[in-house]
Amino acid sequence: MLQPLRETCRRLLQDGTVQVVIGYGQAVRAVEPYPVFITAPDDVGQLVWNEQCRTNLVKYLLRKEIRALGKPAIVVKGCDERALVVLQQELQIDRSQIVVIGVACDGMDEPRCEVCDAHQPRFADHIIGHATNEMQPAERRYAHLGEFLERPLPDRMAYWKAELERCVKCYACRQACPLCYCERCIVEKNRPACLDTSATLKGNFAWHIVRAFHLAGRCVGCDQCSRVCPEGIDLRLLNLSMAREAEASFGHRSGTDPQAELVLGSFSQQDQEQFIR
Amino acid sequence: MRPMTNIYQPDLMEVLDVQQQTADVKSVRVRFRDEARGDDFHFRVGQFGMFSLFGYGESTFNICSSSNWKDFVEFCFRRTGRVTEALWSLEKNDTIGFRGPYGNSYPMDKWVGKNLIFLGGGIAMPPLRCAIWYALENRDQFGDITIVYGARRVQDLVFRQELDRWAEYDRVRVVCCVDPGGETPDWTGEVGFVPAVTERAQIPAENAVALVIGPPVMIKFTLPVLAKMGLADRDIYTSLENRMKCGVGKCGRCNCGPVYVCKEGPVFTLEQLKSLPNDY
Amino acid sequence: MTTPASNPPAGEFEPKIVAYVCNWCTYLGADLAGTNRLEYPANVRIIRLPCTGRIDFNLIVKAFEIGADAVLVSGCHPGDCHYTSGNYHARRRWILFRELLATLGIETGRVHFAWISAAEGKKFQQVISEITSQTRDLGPYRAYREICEICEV
Amino acid sequence: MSQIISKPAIRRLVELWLRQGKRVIAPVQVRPNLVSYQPVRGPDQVLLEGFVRPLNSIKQVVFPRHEQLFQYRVRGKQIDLLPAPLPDIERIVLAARPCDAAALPILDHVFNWEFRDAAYNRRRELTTVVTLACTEYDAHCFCTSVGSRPDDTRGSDALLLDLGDGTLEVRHTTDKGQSLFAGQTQASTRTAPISPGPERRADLRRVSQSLEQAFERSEWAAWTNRCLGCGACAFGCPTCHCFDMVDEGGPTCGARVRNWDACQFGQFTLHASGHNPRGVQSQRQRQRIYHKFHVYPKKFGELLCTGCGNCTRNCPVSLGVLPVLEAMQAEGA
Repeated sequence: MLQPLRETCRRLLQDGTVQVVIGYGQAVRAVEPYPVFITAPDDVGQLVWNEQCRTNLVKYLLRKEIRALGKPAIVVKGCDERALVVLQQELQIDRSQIVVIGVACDGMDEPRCEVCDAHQPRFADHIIGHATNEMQPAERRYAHLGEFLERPLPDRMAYWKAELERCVKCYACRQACPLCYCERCIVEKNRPACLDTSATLKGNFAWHIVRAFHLAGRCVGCDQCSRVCPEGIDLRLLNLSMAREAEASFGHRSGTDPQAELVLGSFSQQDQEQFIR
Repeated sequence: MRPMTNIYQPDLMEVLDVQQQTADVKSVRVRFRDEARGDDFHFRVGQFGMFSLFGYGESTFNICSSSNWKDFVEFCFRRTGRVTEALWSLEKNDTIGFRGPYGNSYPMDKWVGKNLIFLGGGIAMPPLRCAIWYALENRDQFGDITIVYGARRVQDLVFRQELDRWAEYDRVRVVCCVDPGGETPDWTGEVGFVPAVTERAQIPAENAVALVIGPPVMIKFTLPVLAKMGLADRDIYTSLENRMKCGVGKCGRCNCGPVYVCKEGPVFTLEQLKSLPNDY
Repeated sequence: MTTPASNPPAGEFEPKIVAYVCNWCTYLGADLAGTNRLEYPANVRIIRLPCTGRIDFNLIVKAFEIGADAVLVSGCHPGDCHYTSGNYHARRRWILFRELLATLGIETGRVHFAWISAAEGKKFQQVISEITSQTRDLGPYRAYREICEICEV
Repeated sequence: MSQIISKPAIRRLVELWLRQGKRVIAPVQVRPNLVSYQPVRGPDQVLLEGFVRPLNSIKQVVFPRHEQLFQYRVRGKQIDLLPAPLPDIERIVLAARPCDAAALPILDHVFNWEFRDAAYNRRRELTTVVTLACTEYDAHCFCTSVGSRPDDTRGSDALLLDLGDGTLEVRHTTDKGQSLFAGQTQASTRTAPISPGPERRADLRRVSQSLEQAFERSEWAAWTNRCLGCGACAFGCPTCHCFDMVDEGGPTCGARVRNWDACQFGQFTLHASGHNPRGVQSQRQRQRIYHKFHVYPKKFGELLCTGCGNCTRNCPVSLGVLPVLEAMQAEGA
């Protein structure tokens, strides 16, 4: 896997197709692979590929520091790739100006990998390796949420109070999310100040409601937010709740179909409304 | 060391007067609600304060009145953000919060016997004004005074009435300018940018110090003019405007290279500025 | 707004209900209830917004933050939106938002949605009465209020 | 002669402290891969072994992430300010890592620099810090590179060292530590072995000199461009202390509060005019390095870093001060 990956990247850099490759590098096994930005063909040796390459690199396509490096090629897994699809639907990237190198993935030793149905990239320009995508029934894909929702309502509230009590509002969840791209986040707007910026329970609930809901029908389940949270808060549950509903109510799975309409950018007159008086 | 009190809690000040200077600039005169506090309040020109409106927050402004004036202080702001927008609706008798004075000041003692050159652009008039009034009120201590002040348009000039009053003082020259296109039919001042106008004005640089405050672009182009005139870096002063929160050297926001602008600034000579990283 | 005919005994819990209503239908419906002298509980605080499509989910959270015991969001019936489709978009948002609230353990029974037209003064009266009595049964929304208490440091 | 105490005895002490109404903050296993300093509810929560270091720091005990500075009440033209009461609950930090405790005397400088921060100082007085010397390290630990070591006693009132058989050696360093354990320890002839600590990777006390020349280096972008601009490094850091002050509440009542802030946030230095002196991430990373290894030592004579490695440990992309400084040194700066 690694050799073809490096070779593809070398070729893309050598023939000038791209100016930078966004991929994974790693200093030592004890430290997780981190993003590297390769600009010289001879540096492709820095690229690595292993079962620790969990980070979703798509965020870097939006960062101005990386955009300044020129036309990019990006290394993605089948799951990361879904974020690219959403960015394309939301007109945040010009797909023709990005070379996508998809790497087949057998799983990164994370819970979500057990229910993954995107081992093999589908929309990449170059695909390295081969893996099989197996259909996963929705109950399995949302099993984590299903288990959580077996708890009665007050227990859920108690759970989130204990979890969000630890949130320090470092905003790693936002900064690492490939779909959080607002120039100025709503928490940073102060005219008027809509949310408390304080990392109190009140401010934290408000923040996490906003963060999650601004991803409603958009989140592709890459779990970057949960993965990067220094306080280990399981933000995935919040994202899953809306993804499950979007799939159940609107048949929409974010990032699986570039032609699909955005869930909250569209509507149907038939949308369910039992809960409305 | 100072006694331990809540260094973040402001004193209450009463609004005595609000003057609208331009379409988006106002100046406000305030005095301490607590008379005793007002009595021991002293500051030096060039220092700043943290002015606040409760429910909206604090903002940093230079105290633009002269330190010779007792019983009140003045500050001036442009309507740009959350706090200044709220301050915009201040009326007489309203109450605001004030902490200060903070920061260093213009070395007026060191300038005794010197010719003074004040150069400013736009909203930078207030931090010059305190020093100008101070110099005029101690007129015999200083030599010739030249004031070059420019704004984009005539209606953007701040403290415009005072410019005329200053010109009436002995050995004071006021050169006022507006950017090309910003003049009105009755405009009698210069037309041009501050650096070019300064150069044209042929201000004698001998035994002079200059205080230059304005937008970064004005400062950038004015400094070479001053150098050409023969002013040394240590005789050119400016006041930095880094974003601040605490004002007392704690919150880390205004840190620029080896200095905290709120404590070791905001006033720096060009010589000092050149030793700072370009991070302001 | 008129006071309910039968005031509850003093000291009994009086729910605070925030109603975010659209300018074109529900607000006029509320107005009609008033001009027709239809009495409904005084527990509701009406906040008028241009369209249900404008009713940001943050407003619902904000209402709980400032001590609401229940929230009503109400606007034009499907097909009647003054801006053509604001209410359809809103409906989609609420479908997903209710799931998020449920996952967070926030009582979705305290967040109500309704379509009330300008002609439905009677319905407005009924909805407000229902919500008030339901909320009275639920009791004060202590759980969210506890979240908003500033912990001692 | 040394003083020793058994781990069960320590736990009994925790119970006693809690009964006395004191707040006990200690490493707690929050979930399988997460150890964090938390206020404990019972003695069994306290971790006394089997962890490298918590992912947060003890600075929260003296400098909480959120605090009210004062409250305001507005009635017409009448405004009343109600000062926040000074803290008065005694706190005991148990089993803190030396790299956490060492941060407290470092923070004392800035919080007492001419203007003394009353709430900070009060919390400092109310806090007793009991450290636990390290015996294990991970790839991110670098205390030995900043001149510290696994049994550093700076900032701690008493140091515990694991004797390996369920007992701990107790070394008092202050009267506070002495009185905390008075009558609770037994004399012994045994002393704990001291671990040499993580391998020394650089002498960061000297890095200030190279930074003197490195500000304008064009490679800052290359060294730091994977930074995502979150505050995980700053908030997990025992020494980072930047904060924000905002008013929360309405126009009639509310409070001015102080919240942790981080220099990596794009808004941190943004002027109302739109001008931002540190508009790109590499400038913000550079600022963090300079503040810790150049500005603070110049001003207060100490590095603003204890080598805990939390910045890299918490970083979504394994950045942090050491990787940046190593990249810099690798390129001869």
